[in-house]
Amino acid sequence: MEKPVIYLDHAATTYVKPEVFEAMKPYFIEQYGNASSLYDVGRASRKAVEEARAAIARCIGAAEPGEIYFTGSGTEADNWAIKGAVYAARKKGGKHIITSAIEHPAVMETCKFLKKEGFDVTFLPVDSEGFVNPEDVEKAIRPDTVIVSIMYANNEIGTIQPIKAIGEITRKHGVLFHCDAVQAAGTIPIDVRDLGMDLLSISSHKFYGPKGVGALYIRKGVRLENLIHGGHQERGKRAGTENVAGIVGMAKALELAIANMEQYTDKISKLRDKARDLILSRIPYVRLNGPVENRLPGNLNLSFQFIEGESLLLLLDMKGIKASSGSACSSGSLDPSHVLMAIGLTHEIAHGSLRLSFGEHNTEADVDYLVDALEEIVARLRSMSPLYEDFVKANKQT
Amino acid sequence: MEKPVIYLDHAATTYVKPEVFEAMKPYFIEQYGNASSLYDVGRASRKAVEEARAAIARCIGAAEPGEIYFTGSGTEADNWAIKGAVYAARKKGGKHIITSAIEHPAVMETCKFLKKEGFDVTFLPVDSEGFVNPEDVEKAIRPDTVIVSIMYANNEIGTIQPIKAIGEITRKHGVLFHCDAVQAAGTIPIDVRDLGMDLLSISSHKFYGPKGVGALYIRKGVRLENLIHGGHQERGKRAGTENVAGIVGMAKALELAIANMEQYTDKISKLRDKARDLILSRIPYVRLNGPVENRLPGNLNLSFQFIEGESLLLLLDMKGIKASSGSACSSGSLDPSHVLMAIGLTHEIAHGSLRLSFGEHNTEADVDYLVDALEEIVARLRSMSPLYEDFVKANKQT
Amino acid sequence: MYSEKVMDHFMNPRNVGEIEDADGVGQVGNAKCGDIMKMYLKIEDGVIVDAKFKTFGCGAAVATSSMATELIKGKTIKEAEMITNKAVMEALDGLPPAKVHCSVLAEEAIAAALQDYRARHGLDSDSTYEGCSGCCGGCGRLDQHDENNGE
Amino acid sequence: MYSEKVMDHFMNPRNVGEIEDADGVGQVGNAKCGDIMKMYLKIEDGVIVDAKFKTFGCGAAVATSSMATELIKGKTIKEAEMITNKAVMEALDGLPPAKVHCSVLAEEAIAAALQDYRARHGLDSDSTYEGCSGCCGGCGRLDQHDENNGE
Ligand SMILES: Cc1ncc(COP(=O)(O)O)c(C=O)c1O
Ligand SMILES: Cc1ncc(COP(=O)(O)O)c(C=O)c1O
Repeated sequence: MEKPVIYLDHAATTYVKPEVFEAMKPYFIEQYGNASSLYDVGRASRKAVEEARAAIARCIGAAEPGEIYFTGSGTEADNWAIKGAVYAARKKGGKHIITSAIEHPAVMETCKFLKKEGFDVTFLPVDSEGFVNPEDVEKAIRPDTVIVSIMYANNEIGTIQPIKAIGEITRKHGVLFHCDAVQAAGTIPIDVRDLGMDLLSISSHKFYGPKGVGALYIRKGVRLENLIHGGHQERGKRAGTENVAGIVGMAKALELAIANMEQYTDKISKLRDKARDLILSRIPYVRLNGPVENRLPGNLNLSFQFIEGESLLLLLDMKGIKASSGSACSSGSLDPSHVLMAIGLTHEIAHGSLRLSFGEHNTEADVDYLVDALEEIVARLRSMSPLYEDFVKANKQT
Repeated sequence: MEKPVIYLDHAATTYVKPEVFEAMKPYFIEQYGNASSLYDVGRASRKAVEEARAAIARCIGAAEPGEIYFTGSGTEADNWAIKGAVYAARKKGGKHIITSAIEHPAVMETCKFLKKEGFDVTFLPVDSEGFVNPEDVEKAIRPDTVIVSIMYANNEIGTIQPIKAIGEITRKHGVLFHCDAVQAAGTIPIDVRDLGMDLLSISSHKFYGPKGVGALYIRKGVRLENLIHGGHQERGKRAGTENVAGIVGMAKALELAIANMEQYTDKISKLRDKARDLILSRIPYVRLNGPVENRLPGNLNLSFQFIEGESLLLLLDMKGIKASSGSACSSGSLDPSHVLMAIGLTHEIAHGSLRLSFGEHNTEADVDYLVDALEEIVARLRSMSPLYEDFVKANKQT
Repeated sequence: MYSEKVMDHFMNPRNVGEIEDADGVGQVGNAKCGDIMKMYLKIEDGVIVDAKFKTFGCGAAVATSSMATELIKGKTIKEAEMITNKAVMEALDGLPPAKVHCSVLAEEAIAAALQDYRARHGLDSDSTYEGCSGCCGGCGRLDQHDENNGE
Repeated sequence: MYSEKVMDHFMNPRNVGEIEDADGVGQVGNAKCGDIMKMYLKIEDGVIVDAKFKTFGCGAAVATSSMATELIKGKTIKEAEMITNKAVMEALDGLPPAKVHCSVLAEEAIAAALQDYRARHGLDSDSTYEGCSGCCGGCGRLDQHDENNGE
């Protein structure tokens, strides 16, 4: 029997939807013109790029297409937003950045780099479910604060931040608000104007678009230093020959996502809830990480006590289940997930974490298969865990 | 009769070769895994990325695959090389950059930005054919010089620089050597070790690969500050989920280019020479810009006196011929091409420039068609040019 | 990037050429910026009975020259003086932002030719036209670069 | 990223479990770094007649534990002491750079169990094993992060 493939890592990346791929195809071989060229092969590319820009502007509620700038990734958009803002504000004395303790590395590492460069950074704490308190944002604002960067929804534990309240505060104090919406876009409705945002990052491969393309929304009037200098592309703000096929694919994918959003989130949140309830009822010593409400619909994050995440992932993989973990062993860093640590987990519990993120093709049967597999694997790993042995012995003695 | 399409702008961008597209295809829909993931969908992506890295390393003579880092464009590679080098060297007192007056904006604008940031930049002049004098490089080196950035071959006038001599000088003086090889890669054999290079940029869409992917060669031991901070991709040096399909396409395209290089350059240089000779013999008052020897095989750059480049391009486009110009009107900047100005052209002559860059599908018949079209169009534009009128009148009087 | 009207006037420009015995000739722009317009007027009884042009410049420069000559033919001098660059642009269904300066050049070319006419005929004028100052940063070209070639 | 041998020893680990009446027990690593290895030895006449382990840790930690127990079974104490982390790695056809520390941990677990045996039996030893110092920056883990998850 062939083993099934059950992909439960949509937060890491998605496949390209066939309709999206169809939309991209002409821009590889036939419509290959440089979007900056004068002649008609180039004009077709230019038109495609501008239509994509307008579509994305519509999808996130931007006032004009001209507020959308294409980048090579969500990471580049995050880097540009924050570095661009503080470099542009430096001459006027701006030197302070406010962010949270659970940002994606694209924001976190950018802030750490800027700290080395002499800027001040406040990393706001979060509560045990991963929420930033808007009052903390307000208290942290100083006269030299340039920008507040808080993610829309967390990639590991799914926490959806009180973005609107934060936007009101930044507006009131006249500081810029950047929002990393890479996990939110395509799953949660976004309206940059309603939310009071100045800068917003998205990444195509999180909503069934191609990898290697992202976008930064820059509200009209916001001045950023360029991150990538060179030619006049993207109205002189982001140099480099336009990735026409990628841009077209990204717009198509976001449009599809928005058209089907209700149905999609309904489906994946039902699967997620079912998985959560079954696992928590059938497997002991499991902790749910992140909140129950105000959570990304497809995100489930659990810690299995006494076992380590990479082993869990490998054994799940053997059964065809693709997931991810906040364990240090699978992340390549010495410490387990900074997000799990920030919500107060011990190292040990954090190492035993598993992230399951549901998507389009998952079914109820997948969930049943997953829970059976997990039950077996967790029991097996615990039976070989010295931590579990200690725990059982300690319980016997009392 | 349908009008032909004769694409003569391969230096701007190329289409994706069908074989390249075939190689990319699996990585959109089936092999969509995140190359950083542990499970097998991800491992297939990782494997594809690492094979591409090894292929590119082989193609440019790098000592190890680990010296190749993928980026989102040639422009990003250029930015990273130069900014990364000077930021890393700043603490040790490094503050001087040497480059030429005819670099691509990706290098030029990066240097101008760094100048604003407080670094010193020497823009070396070039001779009337666009050559940098290696002795000038040596003379410009100071104790605080960090990096010399000289392009392999110029994108407008095709001049191939004395890279090897420059590499010997930088090595002798212990300064870094960055080479923008975006126009050279795929057309000229590149051997980074033989040429003494520390850093080299390439861009996929110039050699029949996809747009939106580039690479930077970083010689082992060279330390650069990151340009894009975030996750651990590219061994912690270039964050952002890997554009697997793009990376695979780039490697495939470069491999094909290298396998067919001799045949290809032979073909396009013959077409180029034929076009050059016919145009110069049939149309008066035309100037060849750039050298005859040591020139990119597919590049032809001509100035047609008394006429302006954008008009020329538009009329060529009407006849199905796609080309480009160094005229300000088509570049979006107020001044005509900085390259043409640097080799000593007057504004007037620079405005009347035309760049033709030949490629795979061009034929002898294309050249004949081109020359006929050019002859007619140039005559027409001259007949309505006040500059030509003045010239004719002045000649009559004497 | 150009409207159909612009392309039509570029491909089939009206009134190209010289008028040998013109009553007024004006030339504006310079080769440095890549645009030169020369305008020839034939004027009878205060009415522009013929207009011709020669232009060195981009597609928009040719099209605005062509349209400007069309607009002033048959008009009185006073009427011709009232034709602004905006009127030329509108008649062409608009221009890309980076090309607005071409319509300004067309307006200035008319003004220069009319001034030449007045000078030759010893007529007064309210304002002296000094000629285009050169590269026209002032007319919007500097900060609006949308159609770029940055390959 | 793992060799077939590593995967085999991870999927089908040899000698998992406890030895109730072990002659030496050693535990190294800590939960902070995500790896704990506990090793049980049965020793008769200076020969390791049985070895079992329990491990909390990644795939490589399990595989190196499994391989280490295989390697020392039937060996004398002296021979067992000579087994280095390199021998464990080689027996597994290598480990990714980021996982080399796991083989070090396996070597240390053997050392710790043997030390426990000596201590219980009042035997001397040249060097006292102090236990793993904790997060093993020293064993190469800190600077070699090749297989990363930065999504
Ligand atoms: C010499 C040179 N350098 C750099 C670049 C930038 O490459 P890209 O547009 O792919 O970023 C180009 C072409 O665009 C080029 O010709
Ligand atoms: C919240 C968040 N921000 C930023 C990124 C970076 O996106 P990319 O890898 O496309 O650069 C990701 C995912 O990778 C993410 O989940």
